[in-house]
Amino acid sequence: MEHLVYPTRGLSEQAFEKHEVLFETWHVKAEYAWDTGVAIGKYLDALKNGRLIGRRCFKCKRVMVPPRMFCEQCFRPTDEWVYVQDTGIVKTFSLCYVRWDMVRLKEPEIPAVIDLDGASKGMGILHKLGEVDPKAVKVGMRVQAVWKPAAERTGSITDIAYFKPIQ
Amino acid sequence: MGLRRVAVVGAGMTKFVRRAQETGRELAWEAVSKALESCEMTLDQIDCVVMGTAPDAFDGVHMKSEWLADGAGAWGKPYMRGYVGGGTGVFAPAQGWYHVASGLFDTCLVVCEEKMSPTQPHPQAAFNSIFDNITERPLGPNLLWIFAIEMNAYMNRYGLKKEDIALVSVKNKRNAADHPASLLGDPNITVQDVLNSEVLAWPVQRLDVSPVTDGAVAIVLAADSVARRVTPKPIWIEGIGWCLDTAYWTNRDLSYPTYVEEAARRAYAMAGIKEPRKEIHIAEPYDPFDYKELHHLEGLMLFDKGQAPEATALGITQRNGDLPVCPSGGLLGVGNPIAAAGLMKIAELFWQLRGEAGKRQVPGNPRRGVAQAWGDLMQVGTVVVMGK
Amino acid sequence: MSLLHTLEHPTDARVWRGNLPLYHRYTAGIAGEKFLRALKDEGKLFGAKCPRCGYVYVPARLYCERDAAHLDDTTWMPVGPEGELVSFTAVYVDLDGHRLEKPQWVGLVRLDGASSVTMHYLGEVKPEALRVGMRVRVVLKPTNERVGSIKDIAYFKPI
Amino acid sequence: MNRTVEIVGVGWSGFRTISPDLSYKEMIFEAATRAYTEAGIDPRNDVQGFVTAAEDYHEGTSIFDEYTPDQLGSALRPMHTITGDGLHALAAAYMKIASGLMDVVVVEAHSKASNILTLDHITAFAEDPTFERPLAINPIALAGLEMQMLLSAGRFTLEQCAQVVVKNKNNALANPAAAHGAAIGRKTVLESQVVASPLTRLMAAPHADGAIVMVLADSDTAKRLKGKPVRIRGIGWANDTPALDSRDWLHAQYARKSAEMAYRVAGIRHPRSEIDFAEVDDTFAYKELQHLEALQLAKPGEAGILTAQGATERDGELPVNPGGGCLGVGSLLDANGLARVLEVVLQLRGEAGARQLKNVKTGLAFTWRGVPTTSGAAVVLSN
Repeated sequence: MEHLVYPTRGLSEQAFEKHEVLFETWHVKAEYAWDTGVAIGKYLDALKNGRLIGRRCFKCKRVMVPPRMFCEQCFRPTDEWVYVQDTGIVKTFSLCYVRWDMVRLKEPEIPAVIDLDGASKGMGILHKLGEVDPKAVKVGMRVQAVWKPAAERTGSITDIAYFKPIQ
Repeated sequence: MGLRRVAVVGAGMTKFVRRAQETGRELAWEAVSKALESCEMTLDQIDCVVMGTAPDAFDGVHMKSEWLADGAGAWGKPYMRGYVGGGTGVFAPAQGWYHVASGLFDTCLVVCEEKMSPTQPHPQAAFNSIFDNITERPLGPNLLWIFAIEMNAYMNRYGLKKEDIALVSVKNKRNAADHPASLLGDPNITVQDVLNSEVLAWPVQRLDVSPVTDGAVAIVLAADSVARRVTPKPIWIEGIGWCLDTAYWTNRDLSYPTYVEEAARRAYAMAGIKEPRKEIHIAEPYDPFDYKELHHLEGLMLFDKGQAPEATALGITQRNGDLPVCPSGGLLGVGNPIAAAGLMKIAELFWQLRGEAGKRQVPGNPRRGVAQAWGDLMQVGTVVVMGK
Repeated sequence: MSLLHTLEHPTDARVWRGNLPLYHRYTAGIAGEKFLRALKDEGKLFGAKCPRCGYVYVPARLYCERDAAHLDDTTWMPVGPEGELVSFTAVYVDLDGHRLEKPQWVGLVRLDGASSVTMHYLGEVKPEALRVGMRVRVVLKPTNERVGSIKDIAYFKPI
Repeated sequence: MNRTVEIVGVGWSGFRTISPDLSYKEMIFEAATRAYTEAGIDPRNDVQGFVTAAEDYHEGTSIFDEYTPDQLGSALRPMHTITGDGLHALAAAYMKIASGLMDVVVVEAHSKASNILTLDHITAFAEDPTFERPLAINPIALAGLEMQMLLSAGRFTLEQCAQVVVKNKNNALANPAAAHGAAIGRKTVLESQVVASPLTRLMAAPHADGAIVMVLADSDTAKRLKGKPVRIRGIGWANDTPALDSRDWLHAQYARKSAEMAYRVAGIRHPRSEIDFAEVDDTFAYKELQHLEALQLAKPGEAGILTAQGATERDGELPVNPGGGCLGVGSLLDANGLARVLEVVLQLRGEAGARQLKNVKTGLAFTWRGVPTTSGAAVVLSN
């Protein structure tokens, strides 16, 4: 099958830096104002007030975080708002030494999936850990949200600065 | 009331390279011209075209399947792009299957293209915007986060060590040394090399990961009657299946890919496979990260949960083992131009089952293989069973 | 309405602002590289004529979209520099949607020898004299300003 | 195996110029709830496959496929995206059923056009990055160029284009779901600002938000379901080239070939006499005329005359866009094709209210993906 592989031309990064090859650069302007809708709008409002809110489905009894106006398992509208705690356990995590654009970090970011107390089992959210030695992070560790001061909160997932270990 | 039989009758591909000089449209044409050459068909014998390509953010063109259409051979033809993120490359032949099986078409050209190198500041940056726009993206997430998080969940569940997993990277990069399109084949790589490589997002290290790649692959599908005229060795698409789980990925158990199992169950049922471990002779599971091959082998029910690492250690998944896995060299070795990498696995099964894989040929006259891809937010499985 | 709780006041509605923070770097391709180098270095425009169907593509391409034939170097041929105006428009909005004070004139030109057309700016335009079918000529930027881009063509002007 | 496929349920949310009260998920859930209720199905148990039509840059999310399942009830089910028009997604669903692989398939498409702050930039991002996009021209220029070419070729007049706008916006007044109905005359259209000569602002469709969900089933299964089935007699889709340089600017080949395929599958030989009415892409007013000719519903040069004579009005011999089209409903981006199909379905079921056509048995829906594409799809439906 060797003859069925086209001899495609590979380039080095240098070929671009030294302009040995022609290229165009384009910065696309792709800007959005997304309607948050009912569920996520309420979630953001709660965050601004220093609280985490979920939604309960009366049929499967789950308390879901992030909240949603429909139950994706039962396919029906969800029924009521439920505040959940800002404590929980680390379900899984990583120690990430690169930023989203692959710039190297000296100290790792510690993204984790955190199962929140008061939500149904397995209902985790994505956030970051802080005030912790990266080597000490363990699956199953108990953590609590560290909130930004009320005046700095804007109604965003980043109103929680990070989660830190607790006893 | 049987389903119409559909075969793969031709395949071709570009070399997989880190930065192609070719435009995406040219890459698509290169693969198409080789696929047509492989079965001595001309473009006017093609009834319709299916495109598979992952985020527009890579090639840097909105509605990029439209832009790729002429290179893909779609001028004046019915043309459609299916999209399930990283799972696209194995979904595309399934999409081609239903084009032909519907009775609307007798032949279908399936093309998968990916040019990741245009994305700046780094191709990985395209993955920031795969996360939920409101509840996750403000945290500055990157793709490695979820892989690392999932890998950690898998290791933690079964008490696995990095060494157990690095064996996959070593096997695949060694296998790829025999692939003429390969970007990262290395006949001499060792487990120690993997363990010594740069830590990106623990537990993920540099050599656990497949490389950023540009490339394209094309295959030709034909209905039974046409296939037998085109080639004495058609390879049949015996089963297809795909399954997409909830977007709320943090609400799921990440240690086992249930969506892959669901997709596999559908594909096996369609292929009449009752005992996959006995009836499948080659597997090309999706291996963008080394642990993923293990994860997927379990999802494909080819090994019990948590048992794929041991099978790997025992050499069962080597090319000359009981169940050769990724004899192509996989994404880890040949390269990972997302959608094209998935279709490369289909092309590999085509060549293996026809006995045309050259130095990579699996011994023992294999009769049936399975290819699988994965994508989205730890979320979608796509499975194709092929046989002769 | 299918939800059991809805917004009750317009002030309850929220939006979240965001963007896709990427930029891209595009190679011109195998054929594009050669086409743009000839434009930049020699001031020449090249097409490629398909040996199977005879269609002449401008800019020259690597392949024929109609039959997938390879258009190798032997298929390349010079086209232009004059041609026929196939269509034209005066555009009054920029990409931000802002109204332009003076319109931007854009034309489609079939260069002599080409089957295809080329979209580019029109310059030195007397709007009332523009008509489909009129002859136009390519105006290139001066050699020292050319960088190997389609914008090395300054515009087409009526003759 | 070629089974007959029917549309057994439709549901929609919208269409509105803005929709700040609902997220896209909530909007889709609303449309899905209506479609499922109408068909009498439970998506968690009665549906084998799901398809969404969406484009990443319209959503502002890479790999938008991730976010498609939950609001449709398709989590952990065979679901995928078609990055095309909703009518392409309908074709994908059709094939899955026709092949015998699945019995019931759900199709969804939506628009949150109001959420895109830089839509022209994004449309320009679809152009070739080497030879087209660097000119940084607003892509509406492509419509201006095409319209000028057709005008110069004597295919229609400016007045006739304006009449398309008048008709479609007037039709939209009788459609409670349409966002852009208006009672205006040709003069208003012709005197609105020129955006890309000869195209004026009112000749280009404004946008709208909304979601559409349809349930498809094979004819045996359809008999067991609650909905009022409408039969898909033929479906077709096609591309010309993406290149601005080598496309056929005059003849909308994508429309001609889409229709040829749809008619072939439907066994239609004389479209003009066998099709009772049509919902045809009118993203730009002249496009309705160009498309009608490419779809063989009018002879070359005839569409404008028919329009001027009133033949394409609701009470004419060939009603076109009785629901208001893109000009009256609003362009729904990737959902445009399903909006056309929706109107055909409602008309064939006799549920089009004040705009109901009389004695219609067969309708055509045709969609185009807009500039800079040459991608279209057509479907022939009968009751």
